Amino acid sequence: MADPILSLRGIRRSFGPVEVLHGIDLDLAPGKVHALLGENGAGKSTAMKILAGYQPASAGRILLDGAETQFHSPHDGESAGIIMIHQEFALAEQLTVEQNIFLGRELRKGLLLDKARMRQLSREYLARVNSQVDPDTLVSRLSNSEKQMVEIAKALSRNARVLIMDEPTAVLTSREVEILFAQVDALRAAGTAILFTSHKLDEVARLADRVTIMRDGAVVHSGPADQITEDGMATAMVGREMSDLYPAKPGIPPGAPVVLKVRDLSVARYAQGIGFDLHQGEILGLAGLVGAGRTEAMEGLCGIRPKTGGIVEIKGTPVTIRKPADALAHRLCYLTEDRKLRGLLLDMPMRPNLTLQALADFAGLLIDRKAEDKALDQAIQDFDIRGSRTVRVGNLSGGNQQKLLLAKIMLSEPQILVVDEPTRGIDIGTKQQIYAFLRRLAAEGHAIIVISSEMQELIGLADRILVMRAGRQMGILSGAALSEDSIVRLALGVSDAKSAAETAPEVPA
Amino acid sequence: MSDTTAPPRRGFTLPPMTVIGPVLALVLLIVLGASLNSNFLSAANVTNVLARSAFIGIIAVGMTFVITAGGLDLSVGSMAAFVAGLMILVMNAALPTLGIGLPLVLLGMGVALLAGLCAGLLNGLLITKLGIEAFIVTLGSMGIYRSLVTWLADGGTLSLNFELRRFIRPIYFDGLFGVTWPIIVFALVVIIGEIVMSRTSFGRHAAAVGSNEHVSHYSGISVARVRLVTYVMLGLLVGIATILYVPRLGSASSSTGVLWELEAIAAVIIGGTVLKGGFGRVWGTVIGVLILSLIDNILNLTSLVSPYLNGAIQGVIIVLAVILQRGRKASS
Amino acid sequence: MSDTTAPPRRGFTLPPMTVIGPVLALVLLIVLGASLNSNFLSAANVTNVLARSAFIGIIAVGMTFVITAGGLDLSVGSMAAFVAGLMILVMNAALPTLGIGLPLVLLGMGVALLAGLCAGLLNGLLITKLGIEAFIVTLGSMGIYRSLVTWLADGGTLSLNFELRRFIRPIYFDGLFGVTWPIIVFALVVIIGEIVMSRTSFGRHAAAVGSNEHVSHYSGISVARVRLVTYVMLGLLVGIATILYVPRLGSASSSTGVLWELEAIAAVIIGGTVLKGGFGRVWGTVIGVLILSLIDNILNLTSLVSPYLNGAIQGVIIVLAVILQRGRKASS
Amino acid sequence: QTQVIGVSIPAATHGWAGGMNFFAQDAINRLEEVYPDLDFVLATASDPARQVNDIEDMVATRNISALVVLPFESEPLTAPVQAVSDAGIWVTVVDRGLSVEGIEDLYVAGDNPGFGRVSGEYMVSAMPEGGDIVVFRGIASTIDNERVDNFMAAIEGSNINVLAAEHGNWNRDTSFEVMQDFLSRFPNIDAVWASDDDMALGVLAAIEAAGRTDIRFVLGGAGMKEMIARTRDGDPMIPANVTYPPAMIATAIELTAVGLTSNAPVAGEFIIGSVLVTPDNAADFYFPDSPF
Ligand SMILES: Nc1ncnc2c1ncn2[C@@H]1O[C@H](COP(=O)(O)OP(=O)(O)OP(=O)(O)O)[C@@H](O)[C@H]1O
Ligand SMILES: Nc1ncnc2c1ncn2[C@@H]1O[C@H](COP(=O)(O)OP(=O)(O)OP(=O)(O)O)[C@@H](O)[C@H]1O
Ligand SMILES: [Mg+2]
Ligand SMILES: [Mg+2]
Repeated sequence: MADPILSLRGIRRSFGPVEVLHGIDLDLAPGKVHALLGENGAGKSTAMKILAGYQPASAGRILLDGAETQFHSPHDGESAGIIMIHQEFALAEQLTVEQNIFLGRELRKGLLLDKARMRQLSREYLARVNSQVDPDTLVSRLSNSEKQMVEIAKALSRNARVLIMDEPTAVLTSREVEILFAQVDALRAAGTAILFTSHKLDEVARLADRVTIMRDGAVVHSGPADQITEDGMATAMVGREMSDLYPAKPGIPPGAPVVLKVRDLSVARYAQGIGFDLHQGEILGLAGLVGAGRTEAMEGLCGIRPKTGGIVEIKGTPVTIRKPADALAHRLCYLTEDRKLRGLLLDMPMRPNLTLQALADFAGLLIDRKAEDKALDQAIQDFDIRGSRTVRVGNLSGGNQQKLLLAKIMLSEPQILVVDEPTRGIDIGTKQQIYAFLRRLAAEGHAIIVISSEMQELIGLADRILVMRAGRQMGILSGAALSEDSIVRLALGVSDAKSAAETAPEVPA
Repeated sequence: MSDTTAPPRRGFTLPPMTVIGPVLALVLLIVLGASLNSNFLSAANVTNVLARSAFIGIIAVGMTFVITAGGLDLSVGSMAAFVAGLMILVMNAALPTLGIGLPLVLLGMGVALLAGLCAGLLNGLLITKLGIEAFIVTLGSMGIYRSLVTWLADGGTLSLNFELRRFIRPIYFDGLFGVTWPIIVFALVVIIGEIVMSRTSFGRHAAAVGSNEHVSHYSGISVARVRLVTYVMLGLLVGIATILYVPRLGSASSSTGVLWELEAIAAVIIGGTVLKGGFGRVWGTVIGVLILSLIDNILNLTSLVSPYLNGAIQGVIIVLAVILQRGRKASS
Repeated sequence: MSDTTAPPRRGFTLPPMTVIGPVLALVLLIVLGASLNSNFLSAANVTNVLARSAFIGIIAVGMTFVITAGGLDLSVGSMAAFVAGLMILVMNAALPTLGIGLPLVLLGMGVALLAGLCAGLLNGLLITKLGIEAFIVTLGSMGIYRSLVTWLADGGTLSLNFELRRFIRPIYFDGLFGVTWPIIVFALVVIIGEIVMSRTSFGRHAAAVGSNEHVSHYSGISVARVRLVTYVMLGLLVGIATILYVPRLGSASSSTGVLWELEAIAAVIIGGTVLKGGFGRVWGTVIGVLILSLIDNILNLTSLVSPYLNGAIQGVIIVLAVILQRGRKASS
Repeated sequence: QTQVIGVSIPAATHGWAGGMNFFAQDAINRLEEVYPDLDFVLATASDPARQVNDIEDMVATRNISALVVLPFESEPLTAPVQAVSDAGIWVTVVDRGLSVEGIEDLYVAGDNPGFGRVSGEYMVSAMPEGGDIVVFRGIASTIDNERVDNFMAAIEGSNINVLAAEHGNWNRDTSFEVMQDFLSRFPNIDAVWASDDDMALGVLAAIEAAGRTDIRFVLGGAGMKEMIARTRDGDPMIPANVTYPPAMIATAIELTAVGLTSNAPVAGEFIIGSVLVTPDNAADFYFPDSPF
């Protein structure tokens, strides 16, 4: 192996009294892709931030080209050719794409900015990742995946010696993942050292030259990627044997009542004519490419954004849902895909976040803090949330935030649950638990809609899958038709819908 | 459960600087006052300071909610002047019919509360329904109420009928067990405010709305309603403050309540509430109000500096009080 | 990429309401003024309005940067009074030595610029180094400067030596090609401000810092430095405004510049800059300043309403101007 | 044993108040030299409620034996000052009378109605054939109303026509701008009643800048020393002034000190009438050391 460009030696890191990294060693070699794996909260993001100069280490050494070095700021890291793509978006929402791409290193012509050139270059960088986003769009107007592609474009534009990517694929669809991987391959060939994390082990197997696995702040395995299987990775991460990822599907019991009936649901600009029946005990998947309007359709259903038409019946009774509280009153809950901006109050600790939506259950005249604490204990246990209770949740690891969000939604005891990308950023062990948990909920008589951009997840979990394309419902797949191929065909609009799927809305059996 | 989940810490630890900071500043001021003048801690002086803090204090409690929910209200000073003017006008007008007595006083109180409520509602509706910055709406209504009271008073002073003033004077100057009414009402408002802020759903929702509107909306909270209620509450509290104010001076004019808004906002921030919203504490606001009142009081206790420089001393102490609170730059 | 990513729209589209709103409000006011009084559009009146807008306008341009970068400055009005007082004192004191002439004027200007710069630097350092809310720091310094000028003037008015006043009057009243100096300087400040805001890295960094500190920090921008520079800039511009102000009446007192801060902030927001930071536009601020000046001017040119109600009309127009800008509630 | 005299006055928010602040401070400095066993507390307030606070503090913590108060406004100060008087403390009221008679031991005052009347009478005499004038008002307050009402009464029946009246708030800048707008609005203005010398200065600057020659004169008021000097020197634009001396506060403090320390009878009323200042008598009203 060539000499590493960047190495960590015995790195420790504490937040207050809690030490989260207990002496990490890591080597990044040129032309190699290194995968860093571990459970949520294992310390991956923290290690990466130390590598790139975003956070100081409490102890230990960083070696750059074999010489000990210290990064006092991300700027130092960047000067040394180390670029990082964050797990959380590091884009200023009120600025345009172009302004973000060149933030802190604007091109100038004399004293003034060379806007034309920056716009031109932005377009080129975006084109490298096949993104058609206009450089003059405000970042706040982009969808999550578009933001991520902008981040990637921004990072690629900086000609890094070391590229660090913290869960770059979590918000991407498979097509975008392919685009990213092509770029990574090119960088590897050009001699860049690459470190990335992902909870999608197939991606790791496909891309990585070397794998390092962390558990509870320590490295438990490090070695060439071809010497460890996906199962091996999972086992090393979780610390126990993994059984099947997806729970068994019992199938919708015949004669199960329809709990949610939707006809002609439309949400201006985003979705038209969505209609389906959701049975008790069923998990309905919602597939489509990014921007297909799944999120917006379901937000319209749950009263979060105005819907422009459609009939909704819950348990046979027509209901009007104009605001989220109406939906909650019918015990229809929505778990957002965007935990940072729409899911959690990042500046508050766990307790108020957990009970925010179900606060009425904890408050007569006054809030019962003891009951809240008990609920939090329970949630921490049920969802295996790791991190300090007193810290602001913005400082929790990404996966643990997602678990907290799930716990928050579940506290409202939904009868009908819509979960949007529920396992985004969740480690494989917990994913398995969440799948089992969703299936158990269904078995207990709840009805669930799962939106996911991970095709495998939908196929593994859902009883039926509704596919959307450009705001329209293309069909509902079930039984043997539940295959990646047929979903993709519908999502791309290349198949004759009727041959692959039932036409919707179908008449319940 | 992993070992990084720190158990809630037990045992004694010093509360953080953000908590002791304002308290410490207050204590320092009290020590300073007591060392400068032996009458400083006399019952009379303490009563004076507390009673006069009541107006701003009651308003500042309302302001704490507004700011916590991510809003701002620059109009409270003029609103108080306007409400006071209206209350005086109505009481004077009803005097011939009702005669001096409890019904008239109750009428006056009712008018004050109603006017405050409406004024708050108006601010709140413009802000939440039309989605205009609170700063602009309340800057506008500040001008409007100030003009209206000048106009009602025809450029001069609106005065309560003299006999009537005698009759309602006790509302400011008398009390129960030696504690005057303004202090009692202030204390009640603070206690209720603290409970509402820290122990009820509404307080939680206000902080949530101030912290992140989207998250609140997704969690089924009606963001507009919570905001609106904070403004209405503030309006009502301005009404209550006015009810205590009118008996004290018996008049209202265009100079009534000038700059109360800045004082109330300063008290809220000195108390540790975050100006951008998302976190508020009522008890802190009380400390802030007391600090501001004590500065004036202490400056009157001594003739150390030219009165021209009073403003400078106030400015320095306000900044120092907040520096104390921060300890050092919040490492963000 | 997916086909739903709307392509950037080409061809002619009406600019959004946030852009035409303030312009529309200004045009409406101008039409109103012209229809109420035939002298409204006379060269003399236009010159008057523009020249008197210059002080607030120049300060408001600086305020645009401060607010865009996520700050606020309540002290500019008192700072202007203090700088003016200092400038007058120094010029009077140096008169015997230097005699009336250009050197003395240059000295005065230098003092004003330096004092403004230092005052801005002080605000900025307290805010960035100690991490105290801008609201509190500048509320404090507002009191401090106001006190200082009262103290310098011994409670009264500081007046420039009479002969000297004659000598520097042209700085306000004369100009080039019939355009007076305040208008020329204002125009220059606006043009440079607009260029700096929209065409230089500094403008971008200011917006980035106001939008998201962390991201800016991560991008290698020194957040504290950018913020500090905005305050220093504002201080310098206050100095420039003062240089134009002193020649007008040749005096400064504790009533100089009262409420300029609110007017400047209002102008900035009417112009479309976001109070919480992250987005600012200098040309909008100019429109805001002109709207505010025109309201006063039109009220003086007509006797439609009781002068007591001027404040109310101002308030209503300010709110209306912003409503126009929003069109409807920003669907967030 | 030392006795304490409390002095409570409005803060210096405009020229006249600034002068009054100066004279108060000056009198105190002087009297502290003269009477070693007298102590003074001076408090300036920015609004009536604050002034009441100041007075409460003086009573509660400084054990004052006498209070000299220039009420911010009459109404709100009446009851608090009455309470001071009821506590057996000597009360001297300056300038603005309280709304209940007989509270104060000593009353030293200017004459606001007289101020308006003298100004009005001068206008009539200066323009016997009548003419168009504009009127500048002060900060909206009772004083301002008294002055303006009596001015109007005094010019009633003459041919003087008030084109417009607007608030200049006793402020030079505001008055400058208002006058600029008046000049745009009215092609002919014969004279200006600026009613205050600060406002007159703003008005004069605006007239000068506009180069207008139709305005024959500007009548200010309160006797600022620069303006008195210009009258004295025969400036045709400033042919007269009407006094309202801010130094009355010094008189009041001195009388109070005398009353406390001696048996001289100082109780009663001292009304300092508003006098018309013309080039003939201007020298008598020029005080070079005053800041106002
Ligand atoms: N600023 C902080 N303050 C306190 N604790 C922190 C802070 N940042 C991280 N932590 C804690 O450090 C631990 C490791 O977090 P880290 O983000 O590195 O995990 P991770 O491996 O990236 O997990 P995930 O897969 O969920 O992203 C967590 O317990 C987290 O709560
Ligand atoms: N906050 C927003 N403001 C404006 N437009 C948005 C916003 N969020 C998303 N969009 C746009 O809405 C469209 C659909 O959004 P989104 O990508 O969330 O759809 P989706 O089908 O839910 O896909 P996915 O769930 O995979 O992200 C996209 O074109 C996106 O640009
Ligand atoms: Mg992470
Ligand atoms: Mg989505």
